[in-house]
Amino acid sequence: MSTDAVVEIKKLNLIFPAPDAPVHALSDIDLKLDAGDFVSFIGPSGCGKTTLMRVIADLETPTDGHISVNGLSPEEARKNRAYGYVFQAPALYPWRTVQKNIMLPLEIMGLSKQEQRERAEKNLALVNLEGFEKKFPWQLSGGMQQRVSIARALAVEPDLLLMDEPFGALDEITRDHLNEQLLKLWNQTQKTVVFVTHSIPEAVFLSSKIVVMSPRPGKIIDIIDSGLPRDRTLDIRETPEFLEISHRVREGLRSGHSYDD
Amino acid sequence: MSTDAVVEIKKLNLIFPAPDAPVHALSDIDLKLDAGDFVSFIGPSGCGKTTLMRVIADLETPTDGHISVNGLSPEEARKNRAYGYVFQAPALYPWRTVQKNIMLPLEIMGLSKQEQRERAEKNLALVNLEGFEKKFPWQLSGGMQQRVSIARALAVEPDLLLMDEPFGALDEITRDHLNEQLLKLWNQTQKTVVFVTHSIPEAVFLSSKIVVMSPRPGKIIDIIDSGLPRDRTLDIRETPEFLEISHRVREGLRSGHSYDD
Amino acid sequence: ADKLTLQLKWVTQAQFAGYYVAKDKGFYKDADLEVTIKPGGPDVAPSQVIAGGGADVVIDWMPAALATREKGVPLVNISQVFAKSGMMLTCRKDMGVKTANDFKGKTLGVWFFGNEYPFLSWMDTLGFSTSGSNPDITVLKQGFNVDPILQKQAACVSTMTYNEYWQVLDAGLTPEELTVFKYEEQGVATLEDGLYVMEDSLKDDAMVDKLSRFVAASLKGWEYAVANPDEAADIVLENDATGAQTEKHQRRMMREIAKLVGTNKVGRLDEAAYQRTVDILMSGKSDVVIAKKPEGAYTQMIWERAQN
Amino acid sequence: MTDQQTGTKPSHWGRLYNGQILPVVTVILAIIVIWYAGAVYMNSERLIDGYERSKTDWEFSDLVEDSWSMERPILPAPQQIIEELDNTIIDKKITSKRSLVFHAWITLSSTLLGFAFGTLLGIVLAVGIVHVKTLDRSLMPWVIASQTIPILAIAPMIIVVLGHLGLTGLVPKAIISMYLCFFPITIGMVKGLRSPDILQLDLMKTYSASNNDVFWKLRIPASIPYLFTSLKVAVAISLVGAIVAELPTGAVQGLGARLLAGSYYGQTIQIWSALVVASVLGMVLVWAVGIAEKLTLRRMGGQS
Amino acid sequence: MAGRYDPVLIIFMGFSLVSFWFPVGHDGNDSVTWWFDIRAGALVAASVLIAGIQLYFRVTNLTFALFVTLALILGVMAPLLAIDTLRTDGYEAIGLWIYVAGLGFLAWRAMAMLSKAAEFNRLISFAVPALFGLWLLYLWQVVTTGFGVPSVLLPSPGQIGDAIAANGETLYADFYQTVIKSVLSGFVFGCGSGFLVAILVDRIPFMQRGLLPLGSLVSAVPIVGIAPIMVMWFGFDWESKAAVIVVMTFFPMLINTLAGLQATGKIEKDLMRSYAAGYWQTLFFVRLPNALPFIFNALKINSTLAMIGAIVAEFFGTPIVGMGFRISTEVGRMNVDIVWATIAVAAVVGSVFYGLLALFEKRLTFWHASYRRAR
Ligand SMILES: Nc1ncnc2c1ncn2[C@@H]1O[C@H](COP(=O)(O)OP(=O)(O)OP(=O)(O)O)[C@@H](O)[C@H]1O
Ligand SMILES: Nc1ncnc2c1ncn2[C@@H]1O[C@H](COP(=O)(O)OP(=O)(O)OP(=O)(O)O)[C@@H](O)[C@H]1O
Ligand SMILES: Cc1ncc(C[n+]2csc(CCO)c2C)c(N)n1
Ligand SMILES: [Mg+2]
Ligand SMILES: [Mg+2]
Repeated sequence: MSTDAVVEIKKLNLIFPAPDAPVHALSDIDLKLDAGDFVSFIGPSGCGKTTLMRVIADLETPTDGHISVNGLSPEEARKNRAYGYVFQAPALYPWRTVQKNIMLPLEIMGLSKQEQRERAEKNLALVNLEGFEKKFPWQLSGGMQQRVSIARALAVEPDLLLMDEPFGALDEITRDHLNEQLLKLWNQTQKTVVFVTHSIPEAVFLSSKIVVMSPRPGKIIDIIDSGLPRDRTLDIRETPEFLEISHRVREGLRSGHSYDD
Repeated sequence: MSTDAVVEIKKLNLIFPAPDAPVHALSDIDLKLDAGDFVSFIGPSGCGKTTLMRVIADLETPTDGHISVNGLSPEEARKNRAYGYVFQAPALYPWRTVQKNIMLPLEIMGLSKQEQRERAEKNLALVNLEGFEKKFPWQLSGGMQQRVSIARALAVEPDLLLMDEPFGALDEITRDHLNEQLLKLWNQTQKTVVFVTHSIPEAVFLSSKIVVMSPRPGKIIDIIDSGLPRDRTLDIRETPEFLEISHRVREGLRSGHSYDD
Repeated sequence: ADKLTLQLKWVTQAQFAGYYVAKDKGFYKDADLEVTIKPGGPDVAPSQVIAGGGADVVIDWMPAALATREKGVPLVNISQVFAKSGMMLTCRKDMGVKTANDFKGKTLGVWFFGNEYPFLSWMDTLGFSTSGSNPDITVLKQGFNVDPILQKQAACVSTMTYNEYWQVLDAGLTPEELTVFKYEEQGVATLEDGLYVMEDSLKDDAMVDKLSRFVAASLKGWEYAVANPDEAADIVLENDATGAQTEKHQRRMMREIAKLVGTNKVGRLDEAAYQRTVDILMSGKSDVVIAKKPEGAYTQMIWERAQN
Repeated sequence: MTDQQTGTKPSHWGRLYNGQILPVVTVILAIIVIWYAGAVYMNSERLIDGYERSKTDWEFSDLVEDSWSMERPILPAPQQIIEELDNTIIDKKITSKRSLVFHAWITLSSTLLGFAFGTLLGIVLAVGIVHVKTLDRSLMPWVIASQTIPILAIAPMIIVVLGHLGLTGLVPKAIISMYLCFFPITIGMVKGLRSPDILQLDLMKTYSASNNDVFWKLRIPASIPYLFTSLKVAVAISLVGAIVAELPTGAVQGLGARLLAGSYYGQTIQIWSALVVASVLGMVLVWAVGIAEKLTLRRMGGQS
Repeated sequence: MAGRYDPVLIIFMGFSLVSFWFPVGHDGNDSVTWWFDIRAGALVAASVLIAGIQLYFRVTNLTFALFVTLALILGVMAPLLAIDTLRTDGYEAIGLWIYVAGLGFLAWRAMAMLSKAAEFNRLISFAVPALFGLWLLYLWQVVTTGFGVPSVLLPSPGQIGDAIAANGETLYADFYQTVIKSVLSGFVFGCGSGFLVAILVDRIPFMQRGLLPLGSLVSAVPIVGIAPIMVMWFGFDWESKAAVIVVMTFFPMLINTLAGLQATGKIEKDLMRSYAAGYWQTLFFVRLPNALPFIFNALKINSTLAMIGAIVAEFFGTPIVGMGFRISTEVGRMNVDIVWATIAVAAVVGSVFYGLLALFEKRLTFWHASYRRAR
């Protein structure tokens, strides 16, 4: 196993058993993610992106195949607190205020109260939610809840960041802003980011590697290594390289899709 | 009051009381939606789109101001089953299968079993979920749940359709597909659709009227009547009219936004 | 002072006046004893309490004591305070019970908890069946009070001469409207309140001495109570922690109790009465209380030592 | 409620209607009326029987009057109970054996101790069952079986055995009360501790949180609605337990002893007044738990 | 159990080995050790040996689980032999009791291994509680006979078993009277009325504020107080017992149903509102399903309360049949074995009742988080 592979997956399959019809969610997945990669999963709804992410996070056990995270089993990696995870749904605890929700993982990691508060403050500012510290989740709009959940994962400051459609519920401008912030963070800290999105421009703009998937059974149909510089601004979206990659992603998506129109 | 105004709102305000700091979610809203309009609300996260929609649906009571739906109070309109609502979250009942979830409003309306089953089948096919009738919500991916919730609202076949970010969790291709289906439906049946989205192209592509909002306090800053023909295809997205409207929406959004970058 | 615990069979009432008097008047203290009196209640089985080590001496009825003895807990009667039985069956004339033959087809209230044996034995002698699919008599396990007869749910209920009978009268029925059958008069009486200890305590000389002093002091209390019924009733009232008893009832009870205690050789077990009790308990047709003739179930030695 | 009309102007009547006082008063009034009628109905049989035996002429008004003033009624009239309560609560010194306040205090103290023990035991068992699979499989059926043992049957033995171990007075009664009241708490807490949904648990897993953290930061908060519901039931049951436990201890002091003594001497009014005091005590306890619930939920950001 | 040596087994082996050094009883003349009977010594040695083998291999599959269970079965027989032939109370038998304490650890380990195996095997999943129960009965047997506890205080399981065998007919008649007549009807009426009043209270908020405080009033009425009154009102037979059960079960159902009805989330209710669903539709389609976990809690609590209620109510006057009657009279007759036989019947009936409810619950609330366990 190569030393700097953060995630290495070989011939992995996952079948959800069901009395009526078992769902073959992941089929023969082979994938290697290196340290410092920014990887996007893209693919039609229900193709297994979330499931694959959950396998990496040791929240789902593959039916067969091999997977290692940081050279360890996913379980050991999880126990080492190797990653931070932004779920597709906000998953905030309704009995905690916004601030307390963000402090939850920090409490568990045993940081000092002071440190917890500082990090919560910093990350709330990052997602532009200053002033909402004392609100409870049900007092927030859908997009605001999603941003709290992003702030919560960032506050952990993990080396591996798993993000499942984090910006799905956000408007274009907020989204651009957060895209830039995330890119800056990635660039500065050399984190590895695994990202799910439905937006092709977003995927291309952010990623160093794009994984295109097709559904039922969930398969990887293309892996694109982006040649764009690590250090990008939003303007890059107008360049031909960018458009070319976008095109390749779109083609991949279309070929794997079940709508034949 | 004009006869064919489906929704008429005058000087409407809504303040969420809170012990720490009350939130002025809607401020002096004036709006008139005509029968057959396809209206999109667009605006930054937390600006009050959902709240405005909930006011129309009589799920939230305004603090002051006037509102009528179909010439009636929102409550009367609701009791007449004037609308169908797709919530921002899927809101499926975990003890019902996909099919039963779609049949729920039909049961309440007292349709025959036969009719219920037919409509469920038709709308499941529309959102491309044939074969998942017997699954429970927790066995579906996020996007699939969202599509079930869309199918559920469509099955009601209401004259007024309220949709809160219905396609947020869907990939581009599925989204385009559903955009077209929705447009076809709208065009054929003369429904009135109120729609929330964060995607400017989507808003411009679908709408006959675009309402741009700004946050804290939630205000309408621009109302754009689109001159595009009712009868559109995806190609329209390349036309200069389209780009012009998009530009105007983006400008409106930017001006109302709190990120000053 | 030597410590000693006495477990009563029932709640604090004049039925146990002798012991309260002995305690209150200092008779126990004079005998160098420190006696704790534990009141009982409807689900306190004194024999069980003594088997579990909860008391040194208990007051129980002989059927229960003999049954316990046969079950391997060797209880011994050291003094029989009540010479006569106070149990009776009280019936309503207006429900058609004038003689014992009228029982047939009626509903009768009976106390169970080991107190039903004399009744069953009596019915046996009368030739009435009480169980089976079509019994001559419907038996009711009656609760703690006499409501069934007041509400005409039963034609007869069990009463004690000193207690429940008066409650029937208090409720408005008159003696003329009632027929009473005293077990004592029907020849089916079994011995009631007596003092019992574990056989082991009789092997220890110090304990024997202590018990004799206790019996002597208790009997002195009884004599005093019988002689001064009103004062005794007042003493009982003072010791009633529930505060539920009334003076009228306790004074009346004390007078009736006095009739059961007997006049000569107070506290000495009458062997003939013992024999009769054993015979009744062994004669049961349906189910016998005791199968073997008990050996060593009583001793007169303590009573005798208490006399000097 | 789905269709609650909001935004009506608050009038005096509206405020009364929506307040606590008027509804309670209305219901109490209704109960009192039914009660008086019931007293006539229930007591009449015995009274008529009495009239006939003594051959007195009677009219309905006599019957009504007499049925509200019998000495040993089947159902005493409210004012008789109030008179008795006045007698035993207001007129007696609270240290007197004849004061119901004294007896209520005795019962209350074992109730509270038993409730505390029961809550502790109930939660500890639930925690064990939720966390240790072996306990879930082995213990749960026996916890259930334990509850099917009629406590009154074994209470005397418990008292004897505990007495042997030197435990007398308050503690044995509290233990019996605990025996009855831990069960609803165990049942409710097992359900409650298992109520966090998978996503909420997964979040904890991603933090590789210790069982301890999952317990305190997720399972406990999620179980709060179940906990308080159980506590309300349990506190009522623990009072019943404390009263039951007073019987085999020799029925010396406490409301249970009063009930029993009253029952034994056919003193209906005395039974009823003890019952009323016990019920009011129960109500106050349940109400107190309810207040604690409200405060807790408010602190947890309860959605109105 | 992965990795390290299993401390539980080590404790068992330690206790067992120590027990060889102490007397296990008195044969009339002398204190003797396990070797008073070669079979007893061999059984103890065998159990230690098996534990040692398991300790060495550290495998946790079903085969080894059964293997450890075998050690337990062999192990428990030695104390039985000793108690049969020796005097074993007090310090004279200290070795015996040390060994029995050690067996507790072995039993724990056997159950833990079996419950792990039970995930894949339904039969085994029944074996675990059974084993636990048998272990409790065994302890009870060994302690009561070993220490010579008088049967009027606590009979041994053996004696109770004999009593059950000898009194089958009576026990059945009692069961019929108490369970079939009183408990079932009282349970149905009590839970039913609690449920209906909860709906009423929920429907009419005026009632909620008026009735609810009074509902707890009913709940706090102690059985000992109402039982005699119910007997007065409803007569001696099962009707009065059913009435007591109704009063007892009413409140838990009321409270739980109300709490359950509050458990529906905002958005779920909003959805129904958007359909202009009426009160009853919202109730049936959303609020009741959400309330089911709470309602089942109440049913479970009530199933045991109903048994207790019926039995206790029978203390206050009954026809001469019924489980409560049996218990209260046989205590007075010092037939404590029959008392416990009746209690055993009550426990079995109550557990079966409860088990059926749990089964139903699983059927109806399969979607609740408590059943959709993450691994
Ligand atoms: N129940 C509530 N109580 C208090 N404040 C609320 C409540 N619901 C919403 N708000 C506040 O009202 C504002 C508008 O919320 P709304 O949900 O309408 O936003 P939105 O435009 O739909 O945003 P998004 O795009 O993120 O869904 C937000 O600031 C939010 O915090
Ligand atoms: N717990 C489960 N039980 C059974 N089937 C499941 C379960 N979770 C997911 N699936 C199935 O696995 C497939 C992949 O689901 P997954 O959530 O990974 O999709 P996804 O790519 O994340 O889709 P989306 O973009 O809509 O979120 C789907 O067909 C879904 O029905
Ligand atoms: C459960 C129960 N056990 C015994 C008796 C009978 N009894 C024994 S002593 C005594 C006191 C007499 O005043 C009475 C009544 C009963 N009634 N209920
Ligand atoms: Mg997904
Ligand atoms: Mg919204």
